[in-house]
Amino acid sequence: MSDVLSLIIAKYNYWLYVILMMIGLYGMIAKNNLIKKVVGMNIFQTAIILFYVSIGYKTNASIPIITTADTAHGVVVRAADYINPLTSCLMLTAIVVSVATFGYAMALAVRIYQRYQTLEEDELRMRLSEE
Amino acid sequence: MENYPALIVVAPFITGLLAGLFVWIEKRLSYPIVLTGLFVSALSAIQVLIRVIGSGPIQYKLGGWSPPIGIEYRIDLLNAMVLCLVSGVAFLNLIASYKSALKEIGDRASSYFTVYNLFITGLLGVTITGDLFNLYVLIEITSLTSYAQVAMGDRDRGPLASLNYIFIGVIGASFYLLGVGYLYMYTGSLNMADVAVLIKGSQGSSTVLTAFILCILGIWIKMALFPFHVWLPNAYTYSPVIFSRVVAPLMTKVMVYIMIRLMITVFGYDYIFNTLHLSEAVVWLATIAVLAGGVMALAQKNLKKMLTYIIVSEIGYMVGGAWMGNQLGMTGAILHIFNDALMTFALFLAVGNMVYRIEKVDITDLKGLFGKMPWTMGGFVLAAFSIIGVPPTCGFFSKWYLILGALEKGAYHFAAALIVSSLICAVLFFKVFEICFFESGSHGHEHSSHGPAVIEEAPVSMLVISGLVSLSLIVAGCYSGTIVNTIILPFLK
Amino acid sequence: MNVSNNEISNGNESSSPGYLKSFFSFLITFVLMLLCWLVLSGIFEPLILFLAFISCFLVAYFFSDLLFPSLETAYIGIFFRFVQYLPWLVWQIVLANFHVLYVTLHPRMKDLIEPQIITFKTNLKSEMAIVTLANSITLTPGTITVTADSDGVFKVHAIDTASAEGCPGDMLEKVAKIFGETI
Amino acid sequence: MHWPIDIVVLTFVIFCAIAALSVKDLLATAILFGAYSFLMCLLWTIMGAVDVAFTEASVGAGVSTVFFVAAIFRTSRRTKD
Amino acid sequence: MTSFFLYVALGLCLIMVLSIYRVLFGPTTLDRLIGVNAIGSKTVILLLLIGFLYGRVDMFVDIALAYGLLNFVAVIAAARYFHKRKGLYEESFMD
Amino acid sequence: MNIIVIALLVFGLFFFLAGAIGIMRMPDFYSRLHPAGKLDTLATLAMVMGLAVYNLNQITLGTILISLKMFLIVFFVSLASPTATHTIVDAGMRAGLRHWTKKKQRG
Amino acid sequence: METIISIKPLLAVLVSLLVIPVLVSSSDKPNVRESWTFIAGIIKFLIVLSMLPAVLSQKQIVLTLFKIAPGADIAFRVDALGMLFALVASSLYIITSMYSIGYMRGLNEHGQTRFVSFFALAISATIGAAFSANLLTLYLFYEVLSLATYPLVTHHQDENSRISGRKYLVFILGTSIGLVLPAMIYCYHATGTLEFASGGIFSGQLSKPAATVLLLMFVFGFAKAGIMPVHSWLPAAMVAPTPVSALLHAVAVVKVGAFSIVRVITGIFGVDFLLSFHLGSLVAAIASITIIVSSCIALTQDEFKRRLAYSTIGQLSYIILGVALLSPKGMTGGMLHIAMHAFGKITLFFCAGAIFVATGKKYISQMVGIGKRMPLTMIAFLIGSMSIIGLPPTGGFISKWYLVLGTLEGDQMIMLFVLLSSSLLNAAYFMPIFYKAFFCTKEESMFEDKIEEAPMMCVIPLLITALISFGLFFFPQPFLDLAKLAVKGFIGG
Amino acid sequence: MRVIAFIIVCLTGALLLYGTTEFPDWGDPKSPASLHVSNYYIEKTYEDTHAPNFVTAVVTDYRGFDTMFETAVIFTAGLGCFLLLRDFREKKEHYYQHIPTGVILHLKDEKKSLPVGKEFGYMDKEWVPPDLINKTVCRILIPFIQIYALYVVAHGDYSPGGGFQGGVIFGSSLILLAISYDLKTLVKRIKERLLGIFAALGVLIYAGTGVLCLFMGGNFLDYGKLAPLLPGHSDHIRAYGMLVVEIGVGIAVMAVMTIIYINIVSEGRHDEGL
Repeated sequence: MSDVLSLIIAKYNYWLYVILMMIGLYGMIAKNNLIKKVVGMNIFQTAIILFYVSIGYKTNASIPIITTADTAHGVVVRAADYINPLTSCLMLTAIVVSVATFGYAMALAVRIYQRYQTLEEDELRMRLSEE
Repeated sequence: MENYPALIVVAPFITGLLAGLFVWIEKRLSYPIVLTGLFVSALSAIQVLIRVIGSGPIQYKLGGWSPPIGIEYRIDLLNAMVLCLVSGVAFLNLIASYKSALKEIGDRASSYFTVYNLFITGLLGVTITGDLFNLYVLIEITSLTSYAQVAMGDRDRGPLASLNYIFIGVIGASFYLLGVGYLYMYTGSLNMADVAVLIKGSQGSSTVLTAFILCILGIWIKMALFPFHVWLPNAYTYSPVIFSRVVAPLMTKVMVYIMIRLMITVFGYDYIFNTLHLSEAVVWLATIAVLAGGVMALAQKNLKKMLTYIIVSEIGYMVGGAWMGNQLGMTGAILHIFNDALMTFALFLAVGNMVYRIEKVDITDLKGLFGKMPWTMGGFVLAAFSIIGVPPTCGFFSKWYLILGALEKGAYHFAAALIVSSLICAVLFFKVFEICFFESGSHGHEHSSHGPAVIEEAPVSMLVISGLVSLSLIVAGCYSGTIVNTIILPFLK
Repeated sequence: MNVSNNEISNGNESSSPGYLKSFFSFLITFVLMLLCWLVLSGIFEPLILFLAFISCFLVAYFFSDLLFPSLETAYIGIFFRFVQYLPWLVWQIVLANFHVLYVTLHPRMKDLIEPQIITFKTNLKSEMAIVTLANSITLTPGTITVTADSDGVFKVHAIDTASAEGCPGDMLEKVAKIFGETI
Repeated sequence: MHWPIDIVVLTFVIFCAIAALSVKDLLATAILFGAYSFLMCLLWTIMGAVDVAFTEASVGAGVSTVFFVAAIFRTSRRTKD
Repeated sequence: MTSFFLYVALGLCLIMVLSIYRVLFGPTTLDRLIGVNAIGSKTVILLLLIGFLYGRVDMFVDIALAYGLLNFVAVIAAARYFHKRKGLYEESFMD
Repeated sequence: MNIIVIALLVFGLFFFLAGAIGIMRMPDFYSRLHPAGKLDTLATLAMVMGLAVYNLNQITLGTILISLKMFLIVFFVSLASPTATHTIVDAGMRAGLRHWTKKKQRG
Repeated sequence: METIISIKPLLAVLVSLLVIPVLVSSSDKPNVRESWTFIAGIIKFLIVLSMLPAVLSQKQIVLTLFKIAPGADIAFRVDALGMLFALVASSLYIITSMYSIGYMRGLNEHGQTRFVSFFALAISATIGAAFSANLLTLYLFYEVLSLATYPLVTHHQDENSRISGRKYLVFILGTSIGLVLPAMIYCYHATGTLEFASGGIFSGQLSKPAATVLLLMFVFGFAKAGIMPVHSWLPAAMVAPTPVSALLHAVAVVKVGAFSIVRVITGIFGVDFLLSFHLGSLVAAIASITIIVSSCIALTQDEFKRRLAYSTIGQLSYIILGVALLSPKGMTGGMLHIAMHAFGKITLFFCAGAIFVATGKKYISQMVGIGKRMPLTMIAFLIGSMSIIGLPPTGGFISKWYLVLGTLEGDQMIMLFVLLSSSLLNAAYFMPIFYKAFFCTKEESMFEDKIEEAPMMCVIPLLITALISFGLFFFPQPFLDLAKLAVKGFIGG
Repeated sequence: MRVIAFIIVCLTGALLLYGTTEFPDWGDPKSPASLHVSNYYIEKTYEDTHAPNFVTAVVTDYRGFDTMFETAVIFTAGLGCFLLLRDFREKKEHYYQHIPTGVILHLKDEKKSLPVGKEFGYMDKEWVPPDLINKTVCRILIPFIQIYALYVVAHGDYSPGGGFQGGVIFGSSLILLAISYDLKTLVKRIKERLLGIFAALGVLIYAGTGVLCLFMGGNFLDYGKLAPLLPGHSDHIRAYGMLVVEIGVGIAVMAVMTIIYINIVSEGRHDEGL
């Protein structure tokens, strides 16, 4: 039992990130509504962020901000005490990118709606083929 | 100065932002500022190329941090060539497309130049960087700027094309990011050279395999290799001329460059071809891509769209060459990066000139264009010949290497596909030429109620660049031996 | 009704000249912000303090009219009375919570509750008074303010009859007292 | 030490994601999306990535949802799926 | 004490299930909004608790504060929609 | 000290639970807001207070400031929460959501 | 063999290329334009001529322009065969230009500037092909020539010329890209070089089936030579203005095709190689079938130019047949026939054009009694046709004589029979024209009895070519020497 | 489509799962990801830069180049929204309210306009009476949110947060202003021109710092070379560089978020919103 539990603990994050990514990707491909697709896109991106953050986690380590005790001169900082800062850093960038994309996609949706009065992909396709 | 590598990327970046600032203060300044930036960038790129040819790869540490810790630029011959190409094309295009941008984008043009420069910055950065994650960020800036530019073209179709582009672009970039994540998981590093060292001897690792597949898949999506090409035609067709002129030559080519970089620098030849044995399958895929692109181009009525499908086909060339697994194929692929960029540039310059005068470029609208815009058509014809692969133009020579590579590997299907694709291109372009050559404008007069009655030659600024680039196709073709010997072969060794 | 969209001021006339008023409101905002910053920051290095001054100055300069659209000396009194009012309010809130808790956890909840909307009018004039009352109502027994407009008309949703009848009750008086207004 | 919370929140996140994609009202999607990003933020604090969590908190609550609602405000809530 | 905080945090998570039920299953959009608001207040507490679990609450307070302030913005924005666009879209879930 | 903290936390937890149950049980949107708006606010206050008190077990300038920050959270939450509640109710009214009455239930 | 490095071959190619901008810029001053054409033509001829002594003294003039790949540069080499061809082409260019002035002005054609420009381009390409040192360069100029002649063929820009133009392209481009290119690349792949070497480049590296396929690909690939299944572009291309037809059939296009085949047989495969596999007879068989069939078809044609076209198809195959005999005499005859046929055939075309200019008649059946009206033209016609048939005292006789000797030398009686019978057929389709033109009764005559020749500029050239044809019988020396030298190079070397 | 999507998704998922099989356990401190480069950051950051927050140090210094472009991405998004949606045309219809009587006037002629002042008030098309409670509470909260945002920017290297987060929070305070009052209030208070300048200026501050390093003889973004320009301990110079950069990011993000919001919510007309 404890084996199973430890396996689950060890991999749960990775499994669920895959599931989340699949949900996002499915939403992106299969959904009909453009805004829904954008949501799927965002879920997809968050899944990746989840993946990275999971990589960076260390058990029994602190958040990547140095404690005042460690800032004293001559104290050797032990790497195992702090969570990997690099993944956080990378993901900051990724979040920013996803927000930018999200905002811009929303603006596009507004623009498309202005023009075609619909956001459904099949209706849009119909409108386009009519023209 | 030691800082040429930084200048290549930073000059267009800063000037782009400055232009963005000056839009709100003094609109007229933004264009000269942007132009200066690109000029500086192009000059620096040439400097760097000369230096690299002279004294080998250059390493530039950003922030002064040495590689695995900080981000580095690593410029070798391949980089330097692509850098020159990108900055040169961008600079020329900005001159050539100024009027067209004013016409199409109107009062927004001055803000538009900012986006343009950022786009170029992205492309240059993608080419120059030696860091896997930095590459992702730069891919994203490239993508985001291109989404923005695509949406600015056709007022009706542009936004939709842009949104679809976003979806696929995000999938591509995210796949790449995931791949980088898996690599990071395996190695703990993000620097390309460092990863390459750490990854050695990881033959059976599922993590590395997944990372490899994800990275390559992501890049393929971004470069619009055949099954993933759906976004490309609409995005390029409905974008403004100034953008399609620069994105068509550069975007896919830079992505191919990234693919080659990943293959050679990061994962290594040995891993891909000796451990995974993927060459066969990918070359088949490329074969299909080459043919499919051509066939789909045949079905198009809009000239711009037709050309975009040709780009899809050209991507097949480069991917096939790169995955051939021998030196000749890779030489062909790299040479084709250069040549294809030039010829698509020439082609789109000419098409841009047409669009400037006729607005809609359905093939049937081109009647009698040889008489009305002879110089533009001259450029167009040269570029088309290059695409078809008529000898003195450069398109022939890269095809030459590609076919040789295919023969050496025994991939006769790929060689055949190249030949067939040449024929298809010939059919395509001569279809266009026929219309331009034969149909005199008399039909135009019948329907003179709509459409401009008098079509005349495009403005001189547009023409000169178009003509020069078209002529450079021949020059590049003639000197392709030099390029191969001074840049590509030393690089591959 | 505040239709004139142009400025946020609610039109309260004041005798002191405009620039002085705005200066004081700036100053008070500045001090308030600085206090807030110090609480947040907890770092007393010169650089950070310098930044603190700049930030507070910026916020106070550009947005002081948000916090204090009109500045009156009465505010000091209001402030102290408001502080006195708070303990009572907290007590009321706790009471209200137990009431709602009782209702929520009662097995036959649906018999107990009797949702209804009541309307009443007060003579409160100042915005702050109205808002204070409205939020107090929301926080206390079984009632939520639906709308409150500048004429002092309140629309309240009550969850049961008892709450409805007890509203606004002495809360109104207390609030009126704070802001020195008639009921 | 943090794995129980991690597992629970992660499960919530999955449900929110599914619901956000399948609900037939875009405004509801927006709200679910907001909830999703709250939970994500929580998840990241649990894993110790405070900066990421902070970013997600400010972005998810502050601007993403607002952009979303604004876009729906200018388009429509209707969706077929 | 740390383990107590962990249990409290777990308890909060379990309570959150109920709010999440509201968020997931509506029935109206505004009900979801209530749920989100409720989740928001619980999250603030959870953030602080996690801060104590890490023993670095000084860093987590900032996030909690940001959260408390900004959750409000999101809720207001969503609610504002109904002020301008009247009428509820017929609500149904997963059918 | 710890006892106060535990008491406050349990108290808050209990109220949160009650609020959640209330949100589940109440028949209509308006009545759901009552537990959501009130119980949650109080629970938040209680728990934050509890944590703030716990934080003060070593009294230094740093911990005091952090506790103050927590009080700041309390302040903002108590300001924002009723407003949010009110706005949501208002939205419901404008959206034309009917409120539940016994009559309707009986009929 | 001695080699000289000289820029002359390049100059010869460039002269008419460089003159194009001048032509275009003086497009509104026809006289200036034509004089430039002349000057360029004469300079070109002189340059070619200046290389003659060196070639005759068994030296080679070599110039490497661009290095593309090892063994496949863009390079010029002037040897006897190339010299022979270049002499014919450059001398005839002058005459054709003169003729085209008369013709085009006489008919008031549109787009004369375009016409002369492409004419110049075509002749450049022809000279380039003549001087090319390897297959790559040859292919390059071959393609340029195809593309440059397209606007000439479709000069009228009507529906008719559109169809013919399409046919022209399909055959010429399709075969060159689809057959020659792969064959060439395969050659390069197999041998690593494309240089024309006197003994061929496949020394035992190719099996017989592969060699057969490759040879057939080349023979049919150079479709300009008009070997039978791929000949049908030639009659179709007769819609072009007559100077073009003349250029096409006598000087540039078809001759380049035949020349290329000769080059491939001698320089790539090598006589010994072919002999060892008995592949010569295969080509010879194909050529002889073409000869007979085309001559028979020519008999049935009523349109003057079409009949000439079919005659050309047959005559070209003589050249190939001669070379394919692989005997010294036969090869000499084949090469000589390049020159002899050129002068004869161009006379005939000039005549057809002159008749069209003067009377507007295109069909043979309408030309009864034309001799009375245009005696000079018809006498020239007689000489020309005699040359084609191979009757003394015309140049054609000499080449045919050598051909016959070649068949005898190789003991190939069937070929001999083919040659003789085809000569009879030639006579059968030419003589009736002459007969009808002069020997008819007054009632039968369709023209008034009044001498009314075409414009001087039309008549003089045809007289000159007729005279040359005539004169070549007596002074065949330069061409004969060159041909013999060439053969010596191929076989004796 | 759904079936295809499902197949694609399953394939991708299978691939990703396959890739995870060899992963070290979640939270394993010995995983390669936590050993190679990240250890350097943890152990040496404070020594190198004197910034307690490793993440900020990595973001703005070690990998500052990434962050510069990340800011540019945001900037591009804002500019893209502006270019895409901004509509300078005047609206054809106008709504006014006669304040004394409360009568609403609807003018369809674009040329006519009424003086907005005491008598007439401008109204949105979808006008709702301003919500008093909302307005007042937001009014009080906004300055606090703003000072908090600035605090976050300034303390990027001490505590979580930094330029981006602070910028977003500041931006959302402005958005809150627009939501609780109306869009016009925001647009009047913060001019579009100002936002545009801020957006570009913020990124420029970042890039300009880098260029300044070039002029000081260092590599691009090598803050260590800025020491002669600033007073104070030169070992803190990197932290100062980070701060400057963070401020730039904050300014840009604040402006861009507001631009995006305004343009989306008003379809680029800047007249009325949520």
